[in-house]
Amino acid sequence: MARLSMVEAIRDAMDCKMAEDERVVVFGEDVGYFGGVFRCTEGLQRKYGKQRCFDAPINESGIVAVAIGMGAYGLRPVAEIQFADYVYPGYDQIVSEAARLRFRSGGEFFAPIVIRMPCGGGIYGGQTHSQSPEALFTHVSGLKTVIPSNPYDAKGLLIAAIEDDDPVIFLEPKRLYNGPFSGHPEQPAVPWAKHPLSEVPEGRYAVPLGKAAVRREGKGVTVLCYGTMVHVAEAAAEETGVDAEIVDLRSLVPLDVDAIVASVEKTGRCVIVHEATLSSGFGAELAAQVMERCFYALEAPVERVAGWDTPYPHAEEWDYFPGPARVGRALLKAMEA
Amino acid sequence: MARLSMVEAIRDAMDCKMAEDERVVVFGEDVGYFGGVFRCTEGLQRKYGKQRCFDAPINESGIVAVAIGMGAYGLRPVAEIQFADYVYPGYDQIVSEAARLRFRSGGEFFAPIVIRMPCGGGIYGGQTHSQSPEALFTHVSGLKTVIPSNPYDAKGLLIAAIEDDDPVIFLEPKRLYNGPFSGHPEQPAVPWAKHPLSEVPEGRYAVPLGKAAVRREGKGVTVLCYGTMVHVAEAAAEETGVDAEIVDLRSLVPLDVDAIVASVEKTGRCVIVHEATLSSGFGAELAAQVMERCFYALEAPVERVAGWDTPYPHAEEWDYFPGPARVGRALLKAMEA
Amino acid sequence: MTTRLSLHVPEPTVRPGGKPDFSHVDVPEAGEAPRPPIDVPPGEIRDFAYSMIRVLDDSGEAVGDWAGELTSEQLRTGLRDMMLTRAFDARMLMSQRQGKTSFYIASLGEEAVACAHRKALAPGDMCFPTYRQQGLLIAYGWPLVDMMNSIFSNAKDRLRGRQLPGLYSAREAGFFTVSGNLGTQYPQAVGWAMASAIRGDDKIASAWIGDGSTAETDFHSALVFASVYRPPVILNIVNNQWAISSYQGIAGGESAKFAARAHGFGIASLRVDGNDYLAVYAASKWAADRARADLGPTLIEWVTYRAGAHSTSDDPSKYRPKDEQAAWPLGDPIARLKAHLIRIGAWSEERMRQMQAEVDAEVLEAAKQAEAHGTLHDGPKPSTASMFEDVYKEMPRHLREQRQQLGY
Amino acid sequence: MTTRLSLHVPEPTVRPGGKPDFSHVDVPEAGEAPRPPIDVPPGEIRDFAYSMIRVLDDSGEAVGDWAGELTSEQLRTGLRDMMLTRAFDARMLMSQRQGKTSFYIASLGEEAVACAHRKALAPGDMCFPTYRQQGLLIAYGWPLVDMMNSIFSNAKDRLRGRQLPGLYSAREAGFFTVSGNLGTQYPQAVGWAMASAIRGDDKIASAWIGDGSTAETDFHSALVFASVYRPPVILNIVNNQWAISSYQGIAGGESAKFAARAHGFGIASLRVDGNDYLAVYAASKWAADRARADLGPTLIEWVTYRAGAHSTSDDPSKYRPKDEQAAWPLGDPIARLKAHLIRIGAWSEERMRQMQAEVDAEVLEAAKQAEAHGTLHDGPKPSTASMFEDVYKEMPRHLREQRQQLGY
Ligand SMILES: Cc1ncc(C[n+]2csc(CCOP(=O)(O)OP(=O)(O)O)c2C)c(N)n1
Ligand SMILES: Cc1ncc(C[n+]2csc(CCOP(=O)(O)OP(=O)(O)O)c2C)c(N)n1
Ligand SMILES: [Mg+2]
Ligand SMILES: [Mg+2]
Repeated sequence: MARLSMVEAIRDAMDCKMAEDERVVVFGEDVGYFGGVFRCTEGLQRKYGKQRCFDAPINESGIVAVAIGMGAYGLRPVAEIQFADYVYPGYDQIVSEAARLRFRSGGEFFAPIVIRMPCGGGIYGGQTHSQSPEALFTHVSGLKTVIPSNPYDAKGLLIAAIEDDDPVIFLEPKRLYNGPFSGHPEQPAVPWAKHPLSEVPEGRYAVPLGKAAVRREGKGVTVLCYGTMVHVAEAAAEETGVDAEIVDLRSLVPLDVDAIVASVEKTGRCVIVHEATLSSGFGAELAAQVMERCFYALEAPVERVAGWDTPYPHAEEWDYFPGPARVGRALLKAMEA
Repeated sequence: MARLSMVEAIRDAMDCKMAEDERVVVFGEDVGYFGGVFRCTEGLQRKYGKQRCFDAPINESGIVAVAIGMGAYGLRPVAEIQFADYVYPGYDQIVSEAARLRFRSGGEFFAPIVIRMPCGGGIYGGQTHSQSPEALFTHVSGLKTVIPSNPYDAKGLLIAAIEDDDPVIFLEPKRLYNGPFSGHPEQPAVPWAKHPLSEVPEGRYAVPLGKAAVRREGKGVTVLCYGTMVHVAEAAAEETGVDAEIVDLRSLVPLDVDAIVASVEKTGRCVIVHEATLSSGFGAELAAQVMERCFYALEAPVERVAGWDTPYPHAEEWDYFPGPARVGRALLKAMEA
Repeated sequence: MTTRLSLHVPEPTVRPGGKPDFSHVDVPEAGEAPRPPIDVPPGEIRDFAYSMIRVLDDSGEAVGDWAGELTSEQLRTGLRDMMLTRAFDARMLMSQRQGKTSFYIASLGEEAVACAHRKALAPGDMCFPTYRQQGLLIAYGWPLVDMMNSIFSNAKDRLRGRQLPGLYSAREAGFFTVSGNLGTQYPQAVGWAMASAIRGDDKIASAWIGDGSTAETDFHSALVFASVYRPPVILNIVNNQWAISSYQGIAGGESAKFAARAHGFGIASLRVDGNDYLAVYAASKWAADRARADLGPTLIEWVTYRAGAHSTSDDPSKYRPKDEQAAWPLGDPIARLKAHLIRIGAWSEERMRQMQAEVDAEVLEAAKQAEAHGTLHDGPKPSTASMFEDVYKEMPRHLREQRQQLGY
Repeated sequence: MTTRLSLHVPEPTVRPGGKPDFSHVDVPEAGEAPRPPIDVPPGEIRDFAYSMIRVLDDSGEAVGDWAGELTSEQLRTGLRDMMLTRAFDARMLMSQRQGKTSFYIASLGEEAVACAHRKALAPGDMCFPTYRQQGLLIAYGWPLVDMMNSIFSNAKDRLRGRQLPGLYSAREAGFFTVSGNLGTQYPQAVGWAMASAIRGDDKIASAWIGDGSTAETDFHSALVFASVYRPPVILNIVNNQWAISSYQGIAGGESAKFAARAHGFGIASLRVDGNDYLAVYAASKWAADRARADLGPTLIEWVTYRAGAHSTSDDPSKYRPKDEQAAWPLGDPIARLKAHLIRIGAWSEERMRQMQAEVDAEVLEAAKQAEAHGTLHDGPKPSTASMFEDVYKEMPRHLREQRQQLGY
């Protein structure tokens, strides 16, 4: 099986769907001739022509809006927002339109669109190339929100998202594009090729939306995480020796409640990790649900480890980033309680 | 003391600040000559002239943007968004700009602006005149988010917001504009005049941001709520006979953690109520914090009562609205657990 | 020497109590505007944005290059469509006052724009309307009772009580689900037209926006994407002079014509007498022909006047003189078409009275049928459980749980 | 007969490997454009958007109505500003390659726009720049070392390591905190100007945006509010032909001139040779005078060419011919001003060499000083605890708690 980086896996997913479904079109800022600032769409315009893969004006709101119109027409648009930090101008179109079309038209119109966007920090991108805005989507009824942590999932989830009839927000942790990242910037970068989950089958396969994956089994404490934090949590478990069960949620909406409940009922402890700002982050929803569903199984308060409630700073990147040290402390604290 | 409705109290706050501070300007769609679709700015243009109270183009993004520019210049703009449901086009300006100006400029520039907007349902406004988007602001570092439940607070909080040097999102539960509302649409509407909190002092006073108020003391269960839900919770406590302590948060960011902890440690039980959609709502953050801070005091899982995870429907308004019956059931459930 | 700066805040010429004054509205003679070929380069017709295409003159005659598009039979149908729309609006306003629904928005005085435009479109074309284009549905021949079911949010409402009255959806009739958010659908229409172009189809889109809403940022998105990709879309601006309480000057109409917004994008643009059924049809047809011939987008500013209140929540006497409509220089679209038909000998006062009775009866009959299926507070309703449907294609677990909590 | 529709996707005339071709760029003769009085009604100068104001002709002579604004002393200062900007950029590009910072954006080839514009502004005026207007700060005389401190995110960085390199803030210098989000500040500048007007002050604002970013919706907001309230603002569009990999046609520039965007708003508009220091100054002055005389906003399209990469993350040889800059018909701003100064006898090759050495030394000295305070990965840094400051005016409890958790 081929070993792909996350960028290649994402490209492969689009390639695969464009080849088998004429309705799939791909566009966004710099995605056409150039192939995207992260190279995710490289070669697609050459292969499928300018009518199916093209550059868009720098107008995120318009990008989402025309995707909605195309989706309602019957196409399967995959739109790229260059950085998740730049999705806000398109937020109204996502929240007021894409998410509601089906509901308000009684099913007559809907928006089968995928909005891809690189998210997260770790590349010295400063406050406008580092954000993780997932909670701003999980609060909106009618949207699905997905975030892969490895090439295998990235391809399978993106294919599932393109095939899905609902609007899907597809967040791509940019720090994982070219290799897994355990949160140790001082260590040399590792390429994906050395990671088992870079084995990506050729052709179509789907990873269903709404199914979590247990990345590491354990009995001591459940770690709920996604994206880059899966690798950070793995490192923290390794480094602390805590017998952590690491659950990679993969899809935030719909959420795999069964997997969460099963793990927390087993361990009785829970640590939630995300890179986004703590307050009202998706970790709050997870904490609330764990409390509601597993209250009597809990032996310690649910811990949240997250980005601080500040904009993402440039130079203090590694003080902001919730790395293995902070996650490790939370694991130990949860075990002590 | 004068008895004012919430509309009058809000108007009085702006009037008062415009009179004493030349830098205060008020604008928004239909707020000038006409005085606002809910009449909150009636008479201000006549009194202070077109240069200080004026109509704005229908462009929420522009409204926020020019408010930021004015605020940076040194004015104290109070901008109205006609309905909270229409704030999303202005979301980028709020999140990427107003909230970050001070941080990114090292304090050189900041946006001392207030963005007022009617929120919540109960008026058959359908999905675009009923939303409660507070959680979309509480997740954003740099913003303050405030929501009054009565005329006294509305005036005092709005004055505090205008005097505040940070951007403040000021949510006004529109169902409370002209009277308290316990969530019983079948009962005749009650005017504010009969409610003690409609007694509003003349002139300037402030209700500080970040201080909750206990609306009803009780020993059985703590109810965390705000806006319209304060009145609904009062009705539910009355109707079920549960000895509930009702905490009106008033300000979500900054949050009065001490008041919350004090009450939950006393009662050992907690029900959170908001009108906004459940998933990733502000209730999740409250639940997570209660869990983190009061875990060992909790005798029952924290319950959340909220709007369903659907758009706000028109005809099914009262099935969507979390009324006293649903809140009452949660109170009883919390007491039983 | 320094000037003291001051903020310019546009103000309408008159306010309540004042004498209506439209002397600032330039009304060119009917028939004056030439009719360019559909492949004219947009840059060559820039002056059209500063003038106005008019066909019906004051005497009721149809004159000039844009005349002669419609038979008297078609014109009589047009008259009937407009009268039916007006009767429908009147009845629904009454229903709202009777508490049968929560809210209503009429199109009084603007009926020609939607009714005549619809006739220039083909099956499969898609309109992205605002809440004031009920005329599109009515001129299409969509069942009034279906519209009313939705207004009453009753058991037969295809939208299952979810939408505010007037926010219809009728895919079959080329009528996109109306948003309560202003402007959002304008760029969606461009996307729809782009999809048609990508697929090599022959369908066109028709986007709608009000004068006030041209200020919204979505207006810009639509023009940018239309300018870049040149898809088959008609960009309609209904300039009815007012938003809610603010007049078109607050949207920039004091400084320039809305039609001229297209020029900065190289988009062809027309400005048209929107109360002239013949002019609306002819200009719409021209734009539709251009679009279908792959000649790209056309923007059209329809100049009209909102004769009624903004909605049932509004009282226009608070911000404009009560009798302003009577002074409006472009008159009333129904009266003007009627006069034309009479002048060409294709109509009479007597037939007019008959038709009025006919449309009133048709509306009454539809209302009866619809009311039998329930009104907002009375009679059959959509099922409450349906509130959880259509949020997603398949109901996810959390919504199933919530539906159960509600007892379904 | 039906046409099969197709999506038009604009494409630059050449791609890598092709021969640079700017034959589609119309370059009018210098001196041709008249200079209207500042109170000219915007509608009377619409043709300015379709032409180009140029002062320096091919022989280096300053000609026409827009010439004669600056003394040779001022021109020499201008030359130095541009050379200093270019030297600064070169050094910072090198520093980035050396790992002293994460990222850099140069303004190579566009120096005249910012440097000359700054000279037309007065103290107290406020610029709302993009990341490519470092020339504004340099022409103002702002300390290079302060700029470098921020590029290196070092201990003396007034922005405390929070911002990407190049996103300066310098209130004193009339330089608003630069956003990483494109377009957002364009309407903020309008708001700032509105505030000045509301207060009856005499300050003006200058808003900046790139050709690619005119597509953003904030561009529209700025024009709408500027059109309605007529505040004292200059709306600059720097058309350097490219966004990142997409050329200006993807922003609508294939169908129309960006300067014409103003016409739909009744805003006065100029299109100017942005590589001509004299033209940039004269047009900026004209717009500033209008603004200060309460005559309202002016939009200016500066026609220039981004000679370097978009940023240090970019490789332009992937999407355009390597030697395109040499073919750019408006030349290089430094070379042109130098030629002019030599032609009028106010400069020489020798003095040029001296000045080059001078500015290089100045930059080197500043870099030394700045580096002594640290660079991104070496030496002194801003305090980590400061990350929690300035989120709010006063640190709220939850941030105090978080700071403690981090150990401060
Ligand atoms: C985004 C948004 N902002 C504000 C509103 C409130 N609103 C509803 S209609 C209206 C006026 C619209 O005026 P115009 O575009 O001229 O359309 P008209 O009603 O005249 O047909 C306003 C401000 C809204 N529905 N959506
Ligand atoms: C809202 C937003 N979208 C996208 C980007 C990514 N981006 C940064 S610069 C750039 C190109 C801008 O081109 P232009 O406006 O022409 O300015 P120039 O770089 O040529 O000066 C893009 C797409 C961004 N910074 N902000
Ligand atoms: Mg209107
Ligand atoms: Mg550019």
